[in-house]
Amino acid sequence: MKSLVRTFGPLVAIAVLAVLLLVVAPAVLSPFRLNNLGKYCCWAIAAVGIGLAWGRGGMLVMGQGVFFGIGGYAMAMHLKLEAAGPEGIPDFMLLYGDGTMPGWWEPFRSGAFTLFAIIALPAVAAAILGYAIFKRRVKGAYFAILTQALAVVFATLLIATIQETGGFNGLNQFTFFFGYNLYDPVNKKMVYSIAAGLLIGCLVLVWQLYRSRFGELLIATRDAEERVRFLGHDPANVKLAAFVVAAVMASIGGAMFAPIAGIISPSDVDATASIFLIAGVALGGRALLLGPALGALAVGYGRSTLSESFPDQWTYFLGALFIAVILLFPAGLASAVGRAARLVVRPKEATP
Amino acid sequence: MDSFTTPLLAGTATGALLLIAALGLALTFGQMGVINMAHGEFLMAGAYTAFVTQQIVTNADISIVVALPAAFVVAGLLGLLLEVTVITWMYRRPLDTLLVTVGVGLVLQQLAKDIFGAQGDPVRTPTWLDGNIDVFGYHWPYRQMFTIVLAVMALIALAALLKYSAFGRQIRATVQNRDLAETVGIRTRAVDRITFFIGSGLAGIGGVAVSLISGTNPRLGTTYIISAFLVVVAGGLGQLKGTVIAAFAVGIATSFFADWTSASMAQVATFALVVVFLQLRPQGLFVVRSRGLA
Amino acid sequence: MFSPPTRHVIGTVVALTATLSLSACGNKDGDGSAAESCVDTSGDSIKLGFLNSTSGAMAISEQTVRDSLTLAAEEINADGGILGKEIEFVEEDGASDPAVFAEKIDKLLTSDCVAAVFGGWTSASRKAMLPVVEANNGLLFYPVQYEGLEASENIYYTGATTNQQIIPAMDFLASEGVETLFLAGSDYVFPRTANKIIKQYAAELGIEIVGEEYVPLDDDDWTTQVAKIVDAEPDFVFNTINGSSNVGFIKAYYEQGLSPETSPIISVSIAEEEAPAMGKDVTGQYAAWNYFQSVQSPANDVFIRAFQDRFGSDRPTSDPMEAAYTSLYLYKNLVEAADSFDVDDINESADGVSFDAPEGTVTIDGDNHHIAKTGLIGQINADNQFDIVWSSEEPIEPDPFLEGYDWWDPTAE
Amino acid sequence: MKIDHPSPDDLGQDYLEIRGLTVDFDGFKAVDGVDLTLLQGRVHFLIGPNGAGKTTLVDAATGLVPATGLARYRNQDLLSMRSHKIVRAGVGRTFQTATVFEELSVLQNLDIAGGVHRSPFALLRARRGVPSYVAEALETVGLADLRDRPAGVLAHGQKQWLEIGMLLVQDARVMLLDEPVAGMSAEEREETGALLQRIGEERTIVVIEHDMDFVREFADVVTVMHAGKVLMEGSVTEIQASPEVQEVYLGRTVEGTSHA
Amino acid sequence: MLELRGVTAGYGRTMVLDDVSIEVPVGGAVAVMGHNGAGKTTLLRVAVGLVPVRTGSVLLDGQDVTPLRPSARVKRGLGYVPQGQQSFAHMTTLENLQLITTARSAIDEVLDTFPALRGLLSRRAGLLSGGQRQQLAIARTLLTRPRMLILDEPTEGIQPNVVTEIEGVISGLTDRGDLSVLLVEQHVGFALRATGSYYVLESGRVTSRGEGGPAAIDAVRAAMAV
Repeated sequence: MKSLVRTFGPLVAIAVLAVLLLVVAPAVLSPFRLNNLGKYCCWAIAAVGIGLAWGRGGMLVMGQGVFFGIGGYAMAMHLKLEAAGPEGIPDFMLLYGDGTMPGWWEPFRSGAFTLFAIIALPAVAAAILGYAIFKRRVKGAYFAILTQALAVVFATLLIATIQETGGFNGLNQFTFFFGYNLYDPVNKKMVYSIAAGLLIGCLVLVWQLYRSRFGELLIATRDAEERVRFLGHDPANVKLAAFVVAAVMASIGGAMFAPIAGIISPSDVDATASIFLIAGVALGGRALLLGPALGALAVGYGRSTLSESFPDQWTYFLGALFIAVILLFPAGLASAVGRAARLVVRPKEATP
Repeated sequence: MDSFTTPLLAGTATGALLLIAALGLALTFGQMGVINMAHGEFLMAGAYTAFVTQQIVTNADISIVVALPAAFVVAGLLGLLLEVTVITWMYRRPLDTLLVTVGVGLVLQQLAKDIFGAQGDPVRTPTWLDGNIDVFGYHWPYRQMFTIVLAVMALIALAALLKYSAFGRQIRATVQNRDLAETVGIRTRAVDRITFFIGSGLAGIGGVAVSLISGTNPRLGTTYIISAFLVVVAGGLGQLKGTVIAAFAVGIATSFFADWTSASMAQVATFALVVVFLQLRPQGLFVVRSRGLA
Repeated sequence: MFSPPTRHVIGTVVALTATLSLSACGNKDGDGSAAESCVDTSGDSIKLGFLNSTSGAMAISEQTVRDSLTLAAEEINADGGILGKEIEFVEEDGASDPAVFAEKIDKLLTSDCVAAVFGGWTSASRKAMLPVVEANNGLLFYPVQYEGLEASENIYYTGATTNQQIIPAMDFLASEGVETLFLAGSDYVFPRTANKIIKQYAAELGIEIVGEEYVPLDDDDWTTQVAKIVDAEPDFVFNTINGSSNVGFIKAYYEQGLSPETSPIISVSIAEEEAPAMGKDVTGQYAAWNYFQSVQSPANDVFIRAFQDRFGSDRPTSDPMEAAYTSLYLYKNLVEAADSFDVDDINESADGVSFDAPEGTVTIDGDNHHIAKTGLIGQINADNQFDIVWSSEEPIEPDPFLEGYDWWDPTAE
Repeated sequence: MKIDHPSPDDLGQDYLEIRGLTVDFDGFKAVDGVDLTLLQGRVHFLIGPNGAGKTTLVDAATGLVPATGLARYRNQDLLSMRSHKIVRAGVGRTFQTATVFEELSVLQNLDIAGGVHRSPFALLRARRGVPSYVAEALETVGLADLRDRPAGVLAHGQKQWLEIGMLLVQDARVMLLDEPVAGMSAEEREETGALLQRIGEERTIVVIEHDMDFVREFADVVTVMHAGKVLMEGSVTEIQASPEVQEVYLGRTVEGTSHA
Repeated sequence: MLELRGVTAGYGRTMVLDDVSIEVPVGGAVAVMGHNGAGKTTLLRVAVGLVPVRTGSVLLDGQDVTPLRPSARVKRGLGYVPQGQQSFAHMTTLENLQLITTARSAIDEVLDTFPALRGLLSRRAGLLSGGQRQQLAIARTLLTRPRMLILDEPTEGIQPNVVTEIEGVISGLTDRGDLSVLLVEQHVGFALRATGSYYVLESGRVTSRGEGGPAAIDAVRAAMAV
C-alpha cells in the first residue's frame, strides 16, 4: 500500500493540479488573470525541464531562455506569417527592411513544420551544444557560465537582426493561432487550456522519467559521474539526454508563451529571463517532481502581483528570494514544507 | 585610421579592463572556488565610488587618484560583507554560491538605483587624462593607456603579493592544501576573508576605470561579468598567466571582430571563439590543479 | 511497456487532461470582435491608467513622464476634471519589458476598466501594447518621439514622428551647408529606421554619408567606432544612440580629439536631463526636438513653474515630459469635443482637436492620430540648456509613413 | 624469480594481458613497463608500498589515465578505449573508497549496474520486479535483506560488498578491486575473502591489498610492485621467502607484526 | 598534555570513532596502532581539529580545545605531521618553511636537523622525493615549536634508507622529554621502541592498551589479530 502511494501519489498530485488548472481556474478567473496564468504555465513548462536538468541531473542550465526563445520565435514566426496572410510578409520587414523575407522564414508558413521545428530545433541545438560541452567534461560552474553567456549572446544576436527577427521589439501583433482568431475570448481560453494541458503532459512525462531507470541513472550521474562511467554508461550521454529534453520543454513553453503574451522579444529570452526561470525552480525545489512547476507558477504570480503593489521593490523580492531560498532551503520551499509535514505527521519514521 | 593599429590598441585597453575584473575573479573563483556573480556589482560600486569621490573632492585631477584606493576599499568591504554573511556557509556548494550571488547582484543593482537614481551619474575625466596620442592614425586616448597601466600595476601588485609576501604565501598555501595550511597554523578562514576582500577590491579599481569610459549606471556590472568569467574560464584556474593572456586575447579579438563586422556580432563571435577554444582545451590555457569544482 | 495499474492511472490522467483541454475548445468562426468596454462613466470620477517603467533599464526616463502625467492629472482635477469627472489614475510598472507592458495594459483595460492609458517609451513597449489596445478597443496615449511607420485607431502619438524630428534635423544640416555626415546609433529599431530615412534624404539633399556604426544597447565602449569618425572627418555626426550608451560615446568622442569645432553632433535622444550627465562639457552640440525648456511661450512658463513647484526647482523639463503632459490635456479636449468617453465617439470627432501646449499649439490629425509639431534645433549652452538655433517655419503636419516625400522608398535597403 | 606462465590460449582460458604498460606523469613514471598475465579462475593480489603504482596500473587499464604499452582483453586493446566501453567489454573495477549512490536503494544501485544488459530505450521504462541477475547478485553478496535500504546508510563493509555486487550485475569478467577490505572487521574480511574465491572461479579477480594476513589466506598469485615496476610474482610463500621483497616491503613487518 | 575524552566522530553517515579516550602525558610518547580503516588517522584529525567531534572533548594542557580551529590549536603548541608527506607542492622548500617563520636562525636550526633539505631550498616541494617531502613536513612542523607533536605514519611509503634517518629524528624527539608525542605507525617494532605506551584501535574502538617497549610486540600482535 505504501509503495502504491509512493508510486502513484505524485500522479494524484498531478491530477489535482490538472483539475485546478483546467477546471477551477477557467471557472473562477477573469480572462485577464487566466491569460496571466497561461503565461505562468509556459514558464512552468520550461521550469519542469530545468528541474530535470538541474535538480535531477546536476546541470545548472542558466541559459534556458535560449531554448524558450527558439520555441517562442518559431511559433511567433508562424503566427506572424499567418497574420500576414498567404504570400504576405510580416509588417516589420516592410517597415524596417527592404520588403523581402529571408528564405528561412518560408517553411514557417506551414503549421505542421512549425510544430515540428518547435520540437526539433531546440533538440538539435541542445544536442550539438551539449555534445560539445559534455563530451569534453565541462561541468559545474563552467557549464553554468557558458550557458549564461549563451543567453547573453542569443539576445544580442536577436537585437542586432532587426530585419530578420524584429530586433529589440521582438515579434508581436498576432491575429490567428492556427486558424483561430486570437482576439476571441473563447479562443484565448482554448490557448490557455493547451498551455495548461502541455504543462500537465510534461509533468506526467518527467514523472515517468523519474521513476524509470533513466531517472535513477541521472541521479547517479549527478552524484558520482565517474562511478557511472564504470557502470558501462557514458555519463555524457545521460546528461545530454536530460539536457535535450529540458531544452525541448523550454521550447514548448516559449512556443505557447508567444500567443498567450501576444509577444516574444529579446527581453523574454535573455540572461535575466533565464535567471528568472531558475528562481522558480529554486523556490519550488529543484529535485522534486512538482517543485519546479509550482515554484515557477508562484514566481510568475509574484512578479505580476508584487509589481502591481510594490513596483519598485520587485527586484528586492527577487534578489532576496534567491538569497533566502538557496541559503536556507537549498532543496526548495516545497521540501521544507514537506519535511515539516513529515515531522508532524509521522515523526518516528525515517525518510525513505 | 589604420585597420590594424586601432583594434589592436583599443582591444588592448578593453583587455586591460577585462583583466582587472578577471583578476579579482581569478582570486575568488580560481583560488577559492566561489562563483561570485555579484562581482560585476562590485565593479559598479567602484564606479559609484569614483562618482561620490568627485562630489567630495571636486577637483577631477585629484579625485580620481583618491577614488582608486577608496573604490578598492569600498568594493573590498562589500566583498568581505558578502563573504562573512553568505559565502561562508556555502564553501561546499559552489553552484549555490553562483545563485546566491545572482540574488545579491540584483539587490545591489536596485540599491544603486534607489540611492543614486537609475540615470547614470557623470564621472569627469581628469585633465591629465584628457587627450590622446597619434599612433599610426589612431588617436589613442590617454584614458585607454591609463587603463592599461592600471591593469598592469594591479597585476604586478597582485603577483608580487602572492609571490613575495608572507600573506601571499598563506593564500597560496591555503589554496593548495586547506587542511594542511590550517594545521601549520594558518588561520585559513581569515585568509579566505582577506583574499575575498582583495579580489573584490580589484573589482572596485576596475569600476573606477569603467567610470571613465561610461560614467556610472546600475547595470554597469552586468556588462562585464560574463566576459570576465569567460576570461577566467578560458585562462584556466590557478595561474595568473592564463588570465592575463585570455583577457587580452578576448579584448583584442572583440575589437577586431567589431572592426570587421559590428559590435553586436563581435560579442557573438567572441563567445563562439571561447566555446571552440574550450573544445580544444577544456581546462583552459594553463592548468595547475585539477578542476576541484563540482 | 506499462503494467496494467500504471497504464490505467496514466491513462486516466492523460484522458482527463485531454478532455479538459478540449472542453475549452476554440471558436474558429468567431469574428474576433472586441470585448465589450467595461469603462464605468456613471460615477463622478473617471479612471485613467498610467503605464510607465518604474523599474528596469528605462525607469529613469519613464519616471519623468510619470511625473508630468501626475502633474497634468492634478491640474485637471483642480480645474474641475474632465466633463466634470475627477481623474482617478491607476499606476502600473512596465518593468522595461515589452511583455510586461502587454500584460499590464491588458489588466488596465479589462480589469481596472480605465478609459485610456498613458505611457510607454520604447518602441518595443508600444508595439507590445498595440495589439492589446486594439483588441480591447481601448485608448493609448504615447508621448515619445519614435521611428514612425505606424498608425492605429486606438493610439494617439503625441511625440514626434520622423518627419517632425529627423527630417527637420536634416533640413537644418543642409541649411548649415553640411556635406558629409556620420551616423552613430544603438543597435535597435529606432536608429536603424531613422538612419534608413536619413540616408535616403541625405541622397536627396546631396549630403554624403561617410560612415554608419552601431553598438548594442547596453554597451558603453565606443572607442573603436569613434576612431572611425576621427578617420572619416565628417562635417556632422548624427547621433541616434539611446540611453546610457550616450555617455560612452560622448566620452570617446572628446577623448579622441573631436569637438563641436571639428565634427559637431546632432542628437535625437539627448535632452535637458541627459546633457549634464555626460561627464563632459557638451556645450556647442546640437539636438533636434519639438520642445526645449527654453521655448518662449506663456504656456511653457506655466508648465515649468508648475512642474518645478511640484517636483523641485532643480528638475529640468524636456520634450517627452512635455509630450506626456500635453497628451493628458489633449485627451481632456478630445473627450470634451466628443462629449463622451467612448472611444469611437472620440475618434469620430478627433480631427482638429488642439491644445495650447508648452511647445506651442498642437493639433490632432484625425487620420493618423499624430499631432502637428514644430521642429526645433537647439544648441547646448554652458547651463546645459538649449539655445534654439533653428525652427521649422510652422508646425509640421505628421506624416508617419512619409507619404508626402517622394524620395522615400520604404523597400530600399 | 619467475613462475611459469602457461600460455592462456593453449588452456582455452580467459585472461587479461598487460605488456610494457607505462604511465608517465610529466616525466615521473608512475607505472614503468609492467608485464602481467592475469588468468581466469585465480585471485591475483597486487601488493607493494604506497606509491608503487598499483592503483595507477588499474587506472590505466580502465581508461582513467592515459598509458602506453598494451592491455589486452579478449583481443580488445583497453588502452585505446574509453572507460565505459572498457566496462562494457567486461572489465570492471572498484575504488579505494566505496562509491555507491547513497540516495538510491541497494536494489537500485545493483539494478543501475545492469545497464550493460539494456538498450537505451529500455532505460525509459520503470523497473518492474527484480531482474534475475540482480536477485542473484543480492544473494551472492549477502545483501538481500537490505535491498530497500538507501545505500548511504550501509556499513562500510556492506558498501564494498554492494560494489562487488554491482560488478557482478554488470557481468564483469575481470574485476579489479582496490583495497576492498580496508576498514573491515576481521569477520568481514573473512566473508569478503570467501566471496572473492567463490566468484573468482569463473572470473579474473585482481585485488590491491595491504593486509598480509588477508593476502596469505586468499591469494592464488601475488605480484609485488615497487617504484612502478613488477618486483616479483609468485605464490605467497615464494614472495615471503624473497629477500628482495623483504627489503623493500615486508622486511619491517617480519620483525614486528603480520600487518604491513 | 593531550587528552581525548569519549570522542565519537565520523564523516557523513559513517561513524569512524566510537567513544574513544586516550591520553598523552606531558613529555610522554604514545603510539596508536591498528588495521587500515580502524580509525587511527581520524583519531589524529580529531585531536588536531580537522574532524569535528560528535560527542566528547579534546583537552590540551588540561584545557578544553574542542571548539578551537586547528590553527588556534597550533598556536597553543600542537604540531601535526599528516599522513602522506604532505607539502605545499607549488611552493619552494624555503617558502614552505617561511610559512611558519621568516626568522633565519629558526630555519637554520631545523635545517641542521635535516641537512638534506639545505640544498633543496629553492626547489618546488612537489619535485622533492617522498622522503625529502617528509623531512620537510617534519621540519615545518618543528618550526611551529610544538610542545605536543602528532605524527601520522611518518615512515609510510618512504624508501628504506631515508626511513632510518627519519626514525632517528623521531626517536630523538621522543627522547627529549620536553616534547610529548602521539604517533601512528604501521611499523610496530619501531613504534614500540620509540614510545612509552600504546593503544590498539579496532573498528573505531580502543581494544587494547599498555606499556610500550619491545616486549609489548607480542601483546600488540595478539591484540591486532582479533
